Amino acid sequence: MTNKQVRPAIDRDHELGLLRQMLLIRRFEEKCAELYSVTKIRGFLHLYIGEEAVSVGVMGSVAPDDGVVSTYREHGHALARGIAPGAVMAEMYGRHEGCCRGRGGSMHIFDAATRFYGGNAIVGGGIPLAAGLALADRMQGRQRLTWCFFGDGAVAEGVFHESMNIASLWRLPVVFVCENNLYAMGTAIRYAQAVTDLASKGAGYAVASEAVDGMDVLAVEAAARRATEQVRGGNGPYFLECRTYRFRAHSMFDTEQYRTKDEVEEWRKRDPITFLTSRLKEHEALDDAGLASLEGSVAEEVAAAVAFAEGGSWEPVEELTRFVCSDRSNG
Amino acid sequence: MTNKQVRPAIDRDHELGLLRQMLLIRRFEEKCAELYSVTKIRGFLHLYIGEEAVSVGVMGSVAPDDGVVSTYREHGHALARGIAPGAVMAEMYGRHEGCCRGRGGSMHIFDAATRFYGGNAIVGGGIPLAAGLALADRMQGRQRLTWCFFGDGAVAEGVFHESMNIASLWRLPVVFVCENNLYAMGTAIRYAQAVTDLASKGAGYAVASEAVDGMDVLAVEAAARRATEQVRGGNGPYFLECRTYRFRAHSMFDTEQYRTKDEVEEWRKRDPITFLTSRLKEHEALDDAGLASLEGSVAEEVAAAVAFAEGGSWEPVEELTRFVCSDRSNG
Amino acid sequence: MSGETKTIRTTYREAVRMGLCEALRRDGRVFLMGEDVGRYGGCYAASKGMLEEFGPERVRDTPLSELAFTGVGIGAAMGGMRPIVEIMTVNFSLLAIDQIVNNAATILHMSGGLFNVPLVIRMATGAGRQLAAQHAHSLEGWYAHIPGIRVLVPATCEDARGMLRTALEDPDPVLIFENQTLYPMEGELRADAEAVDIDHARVMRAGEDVSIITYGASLYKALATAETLAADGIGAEVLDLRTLRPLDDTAIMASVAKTHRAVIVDEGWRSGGISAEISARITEQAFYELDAPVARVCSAEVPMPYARHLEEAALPRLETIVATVKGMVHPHG
Amino acid sequence: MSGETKTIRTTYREAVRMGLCEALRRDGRVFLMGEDVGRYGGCYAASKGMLEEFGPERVRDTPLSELAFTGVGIGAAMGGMRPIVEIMTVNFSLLAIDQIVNNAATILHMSGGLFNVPLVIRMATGAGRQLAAQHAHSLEGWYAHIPGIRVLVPATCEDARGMLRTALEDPDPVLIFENQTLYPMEGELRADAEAVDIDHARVMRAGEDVSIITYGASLYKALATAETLAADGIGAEVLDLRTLRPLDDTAIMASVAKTHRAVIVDEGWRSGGISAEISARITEQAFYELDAPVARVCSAEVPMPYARHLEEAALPRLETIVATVKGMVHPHG
Ligand SMILES: Cc1ncc(C[n+]2csc(CCOP(=O)(O)OP(=O)(O)O)c2C)c(N)n1
Ligand SMILES: Cc1ncc(C[n+]2csc(CCOP(=O)(O)OP(=O)(O)O)c2C)c(N)n1
Ligand SMILES: [Mg+2]
Ligand SMILES: [Mg+2]
Repeated sequence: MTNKQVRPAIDRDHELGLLRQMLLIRRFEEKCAELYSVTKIRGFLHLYIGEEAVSVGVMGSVAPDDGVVSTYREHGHALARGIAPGAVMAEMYGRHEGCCRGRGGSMHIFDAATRFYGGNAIVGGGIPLAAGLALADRMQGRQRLTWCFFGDGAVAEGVFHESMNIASLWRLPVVFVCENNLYAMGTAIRYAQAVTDLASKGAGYAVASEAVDGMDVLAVEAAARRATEQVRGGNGPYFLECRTYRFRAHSMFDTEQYRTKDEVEEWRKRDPITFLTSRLKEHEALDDAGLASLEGSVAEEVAAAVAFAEGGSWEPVEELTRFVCSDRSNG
Repeated sequence: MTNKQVRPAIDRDHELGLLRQMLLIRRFEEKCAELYSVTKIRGFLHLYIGEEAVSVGVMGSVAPDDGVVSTYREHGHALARGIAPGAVMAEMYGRHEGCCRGRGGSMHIFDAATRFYGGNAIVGGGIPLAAGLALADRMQGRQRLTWCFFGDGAVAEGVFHESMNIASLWRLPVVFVCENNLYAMGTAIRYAQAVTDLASKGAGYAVASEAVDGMDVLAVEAAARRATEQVRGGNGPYFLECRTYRFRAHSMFDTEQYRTKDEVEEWRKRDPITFLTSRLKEHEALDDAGLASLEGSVAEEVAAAVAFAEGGSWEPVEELTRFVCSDRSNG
Repeated sequence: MSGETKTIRTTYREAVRMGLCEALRRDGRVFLMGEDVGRYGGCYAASKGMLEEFGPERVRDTPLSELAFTGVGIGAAMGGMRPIVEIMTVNFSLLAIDQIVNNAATILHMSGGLFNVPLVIRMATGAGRQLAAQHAHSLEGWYAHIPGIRVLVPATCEDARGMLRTALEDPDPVLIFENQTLYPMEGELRADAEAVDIDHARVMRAGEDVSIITYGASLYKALATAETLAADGIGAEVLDLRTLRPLDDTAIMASVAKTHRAVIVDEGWRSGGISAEISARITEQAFYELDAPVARVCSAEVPMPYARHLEEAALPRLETIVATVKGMVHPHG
Repeated sequence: MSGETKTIRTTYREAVRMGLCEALRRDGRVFLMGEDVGRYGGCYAASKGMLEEFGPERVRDTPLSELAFTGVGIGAAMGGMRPIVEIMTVNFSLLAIDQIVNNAATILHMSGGLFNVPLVIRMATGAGRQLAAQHAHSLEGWYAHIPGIRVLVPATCEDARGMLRTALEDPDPVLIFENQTLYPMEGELRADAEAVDIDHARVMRAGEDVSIITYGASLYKALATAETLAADGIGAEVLDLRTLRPLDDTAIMASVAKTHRAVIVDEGWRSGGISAEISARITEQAFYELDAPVARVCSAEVPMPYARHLEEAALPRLETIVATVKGMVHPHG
């Protein structure tokens, strides 16, 4: 991995903020898993637990008017981007009050205010959309960036290759963030990629690339800043590989036959939340009481989200065929 | 370009054979262009003129039981592979006696005896077929190779990337031969590829690669031999970029607005046929009389092919829906 | 301006080009993107000269990456542009179909109405030029199966120009299929073009005895059939569908209510083509109006062969349409 | 062996698995290839344990490269193997459709019969599990538009096992669509499995008053409908199509000739779905047998919504089928 920097001096408030965001994602998703088991949430549910440092580290560099394109494993991206947890939870309940009125569910979180363009359940399906959003910005002379998240598995899809080439050729302001958690569902990266050093793939498209420790939120933050500078400078896209791990199963149906408990345990030792907590404690920026109060406030926020979802209503069945075409008055 | 060797000592008979093959392709296609203008040949017609050194140079290394997968610009591949010119010409006439009974035409030449798997009119469409043929060989413990031709344009297609990765991952015995003639229809490579050094793309898939002067049949031959050694050794695929140029328009509809006459003229100076002829003359292995007799025999062969096509019959209209499914007796 | 409408004589190809140029002139957000649209001038010369007028940013040559550049079009549309993506032919659109079906057609709905995709995708379609099985698909009727997209099939010069404009005003994805045999066709066009209506089919010839329902290049076969039938005293009404999704049921049923017989002609494969849908709808909505079963004349169910006589045999033929009509109508007089 | 046929009780999922295992045991040329078929055991657990029995060469995990690995399957089939390509779900098959339509379906014809493609492609299809718009397509009827491929839709455990075997004996490409809601379904199976016939539809319940024509998971809705209707004295015949291309016209028309009324039920979108084709064929081949217009019950034309109540509203419902039948039949007695 490139560019691993000397650990910066502590920035208490900032780092406590990062910790809180990671905790929010973690607790939110633990709640989702619970709710899934009592069938409040249905369909597919893909948890981000273990990978929180990536979205939280990256989102610090995402400017308010930047765009984000995500995957079906996007609760972490959505929350770190600032979408209201209640709107996300209500969506997973299938409520009218959900951010997509219950039509999208867990895999399709969208939000206009934060320019969050989904939630895409086709692996790699969002990659060209990100390039297109960036093209629109470029053609309209806007300075904003588009951030595109996808997994290691998506790198095998042809659309990754086509989109990297186009983005580079046209010098589009996109940051490609590859969340390499070493598995695509049950397929380890060594069975899916002839070259497992994904960051090295940028060279084939003249795209500046780096790999970063995705369990270290500060390292991710620094890398995202470097990406921003590069891309805002008009030098075309950036490819950022974040090496991470999912602690939980791929989805709620996965029996995890394809990896060992030991391997998971090894990675759990590098839990990004524990990592940052320890650092803050070492620097006496956080004590047990402080952590407990942080956890308390996060728990409240999650509970409020659940309450919001529980209190929601159902979209009337008469509206079933709405949004197949735009309401023409919107046209 | 890598591996350009010291020019080997002359091997008269062999090189005269190469020259004859290139001449056959050239004269055959000149005839095709004529026949197209009088509507004997119809549909799309893509000429290979200027690129003859590639197919002729490569085919010398293609063993009798190797497979070949080609493109819509495949007359050169078909003839160099040894498919009867009459069968190819009759196919372009749409005759029952054509190698595909007139159902394929210029873009879909197939031949069972030489394991020639088409003629594919979808850019990049043949690339995974080649990997599949190679997989079949590997699984059945056969030592033969599959040779896969495609253009520089095809490298932008996702399927190229997916297939290279799979072929490398599974160590499949395929030689990928990229005929880089600098244009995909009217789009120059610099407008289509962020990295125009195509051979460098092999690195992203751990595929051994090289670029070779595609106007020099002997250089291509040597490179194909290196590819063969590598692939037959069980080291997985090889990516061979042949740098070449098409002297004629993309197809018969092309008005060639996208390149200058000067550029074409510059490349014509490197005509592979002139190049080899000069070399043979320099070494006194060929004189004007010898050349004339070569041309004469080639002209006869082309004339015979045309006569064969002219004398052919039409597939009965009642057979229209045959070959949608296999004749069940073949099953 | 004077009150009378000036018309000009032009070709379908030129009408498409005029539509494109006008669109780019009218709205700075519109741009054309696709393989060889710029330096080559378009593989059917439909964008000839546009690179010179609008520059390479707005007449944008793409690499051979159908899937990605279609997705780029969707993204650009969501980002505030009005892209016209040209997929050279419908045959290659199969490489891009995931983006069309899974993104363009669904995002408005999945997002609960938050994001619409004002994208126009144009492509050439159809057979008849001896291009063989991989270059001769007629899949516009197939695309019409997909909710969330609109499917236009301009058959006339006027529609070739005008439908593009209407499509660009649509907030949702629109696919336009131009039959490749039509490009050289000559026709009349109003000089002061406007957006054309795309919600309605059009009666191209009135008749009392049978409705020939069709679209695209088959329209001209249908009109020729009607001419032939007229000589035998059979009055054929010819309906140009113009839009395959959504179908104009009202127009179809009005014609059937008048003639009581319907023949549908399309160049797609018969099974599961748009003709099947039209037949099913007539059964559902006008069954008791029918004096004879609805008939279809479509392409033979075979990958298109190269040889001319075989391709001709595979496509719907005038004689077949005539025979089909005669089989169901008793001529007047 | 004794004369009586032993049957075993099993699930659809297990029937698929048995079919796969038997195929790999029977013929060394057969192998299974797809995403997560090996180490994961198949995303629907249909290949659980197969990696252990057959090894990673014959139960081959692929990268996420639907287009290429489908093409690899075509190449391997031409190279003498008998590949079973698993595309995880029909939704992702849109990425591979170019290889299916432009290569698998055409090579035999384009090559004038020189090369056939003995390839089987399996995929899960269908909605009903709240997976939303990109994971709920029912496109098997859409695929049935394509000449050169065969489309199978096993609805029973017996067919789930047996059709695979028959498909592997076919010299040409066969697509098998397994409705994902069926995997946990229990059913009976002959212990000594054989290849099943795939050329004929099957009457699953006889009746005199109306034909309910359907396939796949909808079969069970149709049977439940028939049960409900029986209580009202209406005899519904239920036909399981089993193969969508080619359709068994003879069986369809035989049933319609008996009942004089037909309702077609399928989970695809209505416009241009397989139901339209069946309706059109009934019109063409049995028009004068009909006592009422052919009716269709299909999915609402909307990208599938996530919320349960909306998904249920979008899919064909028992009550709708019952109401449709009642609307066209006057009950006995
Ligand atoms: C095109 C496509 N193929 C297959 C799937 C099924 N699928 C869903 S997630 C997944 C694994 C993706 O892995 P990766 O890109 O590494 O992301 P991760 O789940 O690890 O975050 C697969 C195979 C899909 N959704 N889309
Ligand atoms: C998938 C696809 N897209 C577009 C086309 C139209 N087309 C035919 S040949 C060609 C250019 C291909 O260029 P290249 O691969 O460099 O091969 P060359 O023609 O130069 O030999 C194009 C765009 C096609 N046949 N297939
Ligand atoms: Mg992963
Ligand atoms: Mg080229």
